[in-house]
Amino acid sequence: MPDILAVLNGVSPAWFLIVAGLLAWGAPWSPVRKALMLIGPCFALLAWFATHETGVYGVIDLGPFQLETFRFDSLSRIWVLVFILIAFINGVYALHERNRMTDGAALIYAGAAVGAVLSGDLLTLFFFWELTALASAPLIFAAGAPMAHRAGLRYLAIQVLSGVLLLAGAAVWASQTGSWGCDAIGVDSAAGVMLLLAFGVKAGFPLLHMWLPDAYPKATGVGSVVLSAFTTKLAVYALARGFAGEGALIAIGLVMAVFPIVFALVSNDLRQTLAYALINQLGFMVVGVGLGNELALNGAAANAFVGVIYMALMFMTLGAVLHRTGTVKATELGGLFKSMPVTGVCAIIGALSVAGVPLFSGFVAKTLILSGAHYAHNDLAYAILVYASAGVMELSVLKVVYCAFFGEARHHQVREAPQTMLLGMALAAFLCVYLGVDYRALYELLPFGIDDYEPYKLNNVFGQVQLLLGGAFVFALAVGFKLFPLKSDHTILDADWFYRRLGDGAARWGKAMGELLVHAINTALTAGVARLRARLFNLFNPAGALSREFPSGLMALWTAIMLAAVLLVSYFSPMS
Amino acid sequence: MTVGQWLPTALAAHAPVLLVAVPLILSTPAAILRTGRAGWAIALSGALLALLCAVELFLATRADGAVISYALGGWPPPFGIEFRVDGLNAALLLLLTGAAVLALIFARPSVENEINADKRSLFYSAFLVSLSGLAGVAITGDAFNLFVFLEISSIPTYALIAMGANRDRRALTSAFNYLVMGAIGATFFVIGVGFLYMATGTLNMADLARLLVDMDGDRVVRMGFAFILVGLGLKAALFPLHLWLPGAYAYAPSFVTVFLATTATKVAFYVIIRFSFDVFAIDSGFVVNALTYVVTPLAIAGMIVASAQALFQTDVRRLLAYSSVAQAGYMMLGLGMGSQAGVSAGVLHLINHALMKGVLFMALGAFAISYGVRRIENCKGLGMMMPMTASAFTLGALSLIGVPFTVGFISKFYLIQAALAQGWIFAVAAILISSVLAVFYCYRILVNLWVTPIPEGRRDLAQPTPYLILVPLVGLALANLVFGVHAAPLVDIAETAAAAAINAGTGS
Amino acid sequence: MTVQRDIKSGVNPPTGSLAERIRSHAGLLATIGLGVLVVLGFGLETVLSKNGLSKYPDVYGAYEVLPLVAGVLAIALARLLAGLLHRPADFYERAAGDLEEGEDA
Amino acid sequence: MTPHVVLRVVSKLLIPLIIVYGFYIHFHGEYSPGGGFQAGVVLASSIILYALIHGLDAARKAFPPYAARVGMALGAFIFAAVGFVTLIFGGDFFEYTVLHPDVSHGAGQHIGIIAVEIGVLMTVTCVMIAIFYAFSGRSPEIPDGDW
Repeated sequence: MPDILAVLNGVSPAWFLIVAGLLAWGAPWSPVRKALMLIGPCFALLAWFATHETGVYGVIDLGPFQLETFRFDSLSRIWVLVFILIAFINGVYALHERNRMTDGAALIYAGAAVGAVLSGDLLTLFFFWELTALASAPLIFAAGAPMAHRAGLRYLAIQVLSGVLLLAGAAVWASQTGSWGCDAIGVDSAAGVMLLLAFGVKAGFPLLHMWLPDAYPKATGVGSVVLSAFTTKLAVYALARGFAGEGALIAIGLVMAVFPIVFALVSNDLRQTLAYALINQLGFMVVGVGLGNELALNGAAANAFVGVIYMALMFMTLGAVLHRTGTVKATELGGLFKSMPVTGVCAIIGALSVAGVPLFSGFVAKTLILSGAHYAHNDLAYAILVYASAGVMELSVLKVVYCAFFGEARHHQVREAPQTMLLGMALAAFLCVYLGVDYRALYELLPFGIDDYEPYKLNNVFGQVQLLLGGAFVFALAVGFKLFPLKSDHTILDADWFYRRLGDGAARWGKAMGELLVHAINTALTAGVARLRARLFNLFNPAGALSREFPSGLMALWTAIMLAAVLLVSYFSPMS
Repeated sequence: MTVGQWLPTALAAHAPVLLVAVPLILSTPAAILRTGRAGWAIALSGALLALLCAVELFLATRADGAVISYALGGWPPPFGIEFRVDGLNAALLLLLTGAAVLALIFARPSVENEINADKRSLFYSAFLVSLSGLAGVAITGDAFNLFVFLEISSIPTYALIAMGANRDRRALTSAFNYLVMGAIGATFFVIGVGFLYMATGTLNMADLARLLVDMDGDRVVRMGFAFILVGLGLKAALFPLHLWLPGAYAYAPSFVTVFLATTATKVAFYVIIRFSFDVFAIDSGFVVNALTYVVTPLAIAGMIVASAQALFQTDVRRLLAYSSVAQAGYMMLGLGMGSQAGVSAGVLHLINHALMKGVLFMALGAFAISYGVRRIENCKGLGMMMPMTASAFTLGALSLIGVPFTVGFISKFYLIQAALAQGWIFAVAAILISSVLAVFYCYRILVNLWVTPIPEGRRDLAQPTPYLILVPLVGLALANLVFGVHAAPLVDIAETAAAAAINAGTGS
Repeated sequence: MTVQRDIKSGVNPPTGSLAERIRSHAGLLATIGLGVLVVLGFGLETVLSKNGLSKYPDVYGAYEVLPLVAGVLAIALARLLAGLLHRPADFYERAAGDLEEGEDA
Repeated sequence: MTPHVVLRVVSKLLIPLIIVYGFYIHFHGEYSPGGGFQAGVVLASSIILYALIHGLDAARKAFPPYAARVGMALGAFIFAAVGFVTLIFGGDFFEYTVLHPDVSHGAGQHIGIIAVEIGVLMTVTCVMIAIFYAFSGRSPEIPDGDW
């Protein structure tokens, strides 16, 4: 065993996942793909363990610049570990599914996310950044419906745009500083702002977040699990790398923590509710990054770690529900706990983790960020986070659990989820509980050492429990008095209206106007040569095939115009 | 004259002229012979010999600032016709002949599929003449001789495009369109050369460069420049003078499209570089102004508008043709910067674009042979049916988008760097917008290739892809990857070429 | 294991096991239980510590009330939002042309 | 064509004259205005005249299209071959002086130019004729109903 570890030392775990993904993509036999989905993460995990020393490995020399593909340090290793873990858990969870496209895509996606975290320079980051976009899109397409297709296209467009922004920002950054390094950047320069926007798109900054609740609910059941895990957490990592301690992030994060709550309450699609809850989670992490002190950064890292697991768990339970009932709409579900008890228990564990109940993983992570806000003497941030954390996040996850598993029973004659799905969920649920109890294991992974921090202090636990009880009480009252906004199946407009309706309308209008304009110009330009054109048309027109060809006359005119332009410019140029 | 390290000295000494003359003389037996196979063999051997000469010349010019001059008929340069090879056109000649060889390997199955048996040997003959003409354009050091070679290369090209009429009669109108446009372009060029001759009394390009240094204010010279730039811009499909190109690429036989897309506009582009930077002094105000205020805006407009046009095409080859116009915009943009870094990036993109469009059009040719596929929606499921070809196509498309580890990324990267050095943020923005558009139009094809299932009944039509297509196709696709990771050789070539273009003009 | 009800008689059975009665009123019981716990919590806090049993000694006041206020606020806002931004479920699909007239999602 | 006796007789008189005049232009091209190009057009015009008077089929018999094709290629071949011959003689491409030792009178130049011009003549003649055949012999490939 030590021999193997020695060999793997310094080999980026990303390659194992990506190679396994490529093989799985090409493999026509389902068992082989399933095996790859389990073996790939195992090898990646081995490589993670094998690399003891922090440092830069896997440097590719490209002549003009060097690509650092494996920068292993205290910040990156925790992200890599959780990405590998979730790839494995997803491998177990997805064992029942027979879809060649999603198997390979999920692995490549995981590998790309790991690679992006491990990249030491902006170019490598860009490469893996775009790879995550490209590899994740099939997870949405695989759902098959035209809606999913369109949502996937929108998702892909936004993700690729983020990558383009990243590349542009990186290029400007490099031209200003002469370095492609992926280190602290700051928003003092235009490059910094571009990079912040690039990261912000993936991190779901307010008004840039719309792809998240748009695309995730339309992915396949398995796909949404993977989607929830990687992209956004990767963005948080990038922010922690480049913009730690950036004051603007606190405000952005607070908005992110608060506004999705309302949307989560009213959206009827439970996966969309979860997507909003995910944005709220991200808000916490962004605040943590913005605060920038060691405690808060630790909190962001810890939150990312446990957040990946419990959000994946929540999506897994909904995936199981979707698998059995074919829907995740709040208005069509209810009372499933009787028929799917194990899934229900897992969902409850996930919800308790999300809410941050003591003894569950959410608690030990979230309390770090709250402490960070407190020690930074940022009372407003603290108050808002408390509001967002205990009180209302609970509303959203409680809603998911209540609507799906309790409440009024609808007529779903369903069986318990498949064994493999249950196993995957159980693994994640175990981690949720284990990390909440044995929190030292989590804290040891954090980028900054915090041996003296103790989450389970009486006042801390008591206060948290009080918060949660209050939130639950309000929820119970609201449900009891039928005040909870759960009336019908509907769509709630969000920022995506701006491009799905306004932008769409503007594009259609622009296209129509543009066509009119081109038509008018063409008519005006070709009036003089219309006769020649008609003659040519008569001569060379086999059944109107020429209609889409441009006549030479138009082009001759262009040539003359261009000649005139060059002549004018060169005629009036000064002598050198 | 530099003694070659590659061919025997007797041949090496005459390599410049052999490069042009061998395809020309071999075109005659190809025209007389009746069988397509023999024509193909002759054409291939002609292209191979030309490639050998090009390699020889390329190696000989690797030394710093080395220039090979060959006086035709023994008449010394300012009076006689001179063939002149430096770092700039040595690279182009290598690209040209290399592309010809690869395209010819691909040609046999493709031509047998698309051209009538009795026309095949004539087809190869025309191709050889065209190759000879293009090589002549690239190699000659005499401005009027360049015009002659331009015509020699163009006329067979019109015929080659018209051969596509077997499959689609629109090839005829396209060829005619191209003929009219090509004639206009060549005429403009020769008018410009006439003006220069009037002003300086010489046709030799090196001599012109020497004389023009002091004639900055001469309006006749400026007229000449304008005509030459526009005439060549037409040949190089500079937006908006590109209207001939989509039809020509879309309806020509596959092999012709592969060859044209990789070489023809590139050669015209080379001539623009040669004239703008070498013959005319780049420090003349009117050259810089024309490049900055006319070529650059048009290049940017082309990058964006042509990409957008590509987005709406339904015919795959037309789509790629519009993309070629956009890519020509990238090269023009590099040129428009007027800096050495810009020209170097432009030349790099020229080479890289040949690599990626070669792959793309070849793969389309393979699809067309196996399934008669022309339209985007007909590509459905081809990823499963022809995995090798579809993978190569995908690689080419990724390269076109500019994904890292492909050549497309390298040249865009250098182009962006050159633009930044110039402080042209708008150019960077244009490159990025165009790249995003490229993502979308490539995506349209790739989704059909890989994601959508195979339509009913197509599986029964399956034919194996001929090895003669697979070999050059996979080779080119790998080249996209290899030079994307190990970019140093191509970058070096491009930088040498740019140095040759710019330093030669400053009187050295 | 649903509760058997005597439909013919038109009335619920007056007696039943305790478990069944709890089950049929689970929601109400849970609400009451939660309310009691919340009140108890505040009481305990007031009794046990001078400054309130706050997480941090220097943070005063019963910020634990926040979730109650916030919850009410959020629900009110959500109802408002639902009223304002409410659209049919297939709003975007119809606009994008995925669905034709008279077709269901 | 039978009624046009005058035309037939005159053309039979004229055609040899045109051909001779063509060759005259050709061989004078070396030191006075003229040369293979112009001569080729004149030669081709004789065949075209023949075709106009006696009909296309007769012209095709007299000068088969296949000959035109071969002639075109052969002309180009001769042109390029001269260059290769000078290479073989040890000169540069088209360096005619090496063709003949009498340098002072430029004998090599004479030989070279005449040879090259013969190639040009053949090609131009044949191309002109081939173009004429192609246009005059063309029948509509697409039936009228298909347009």
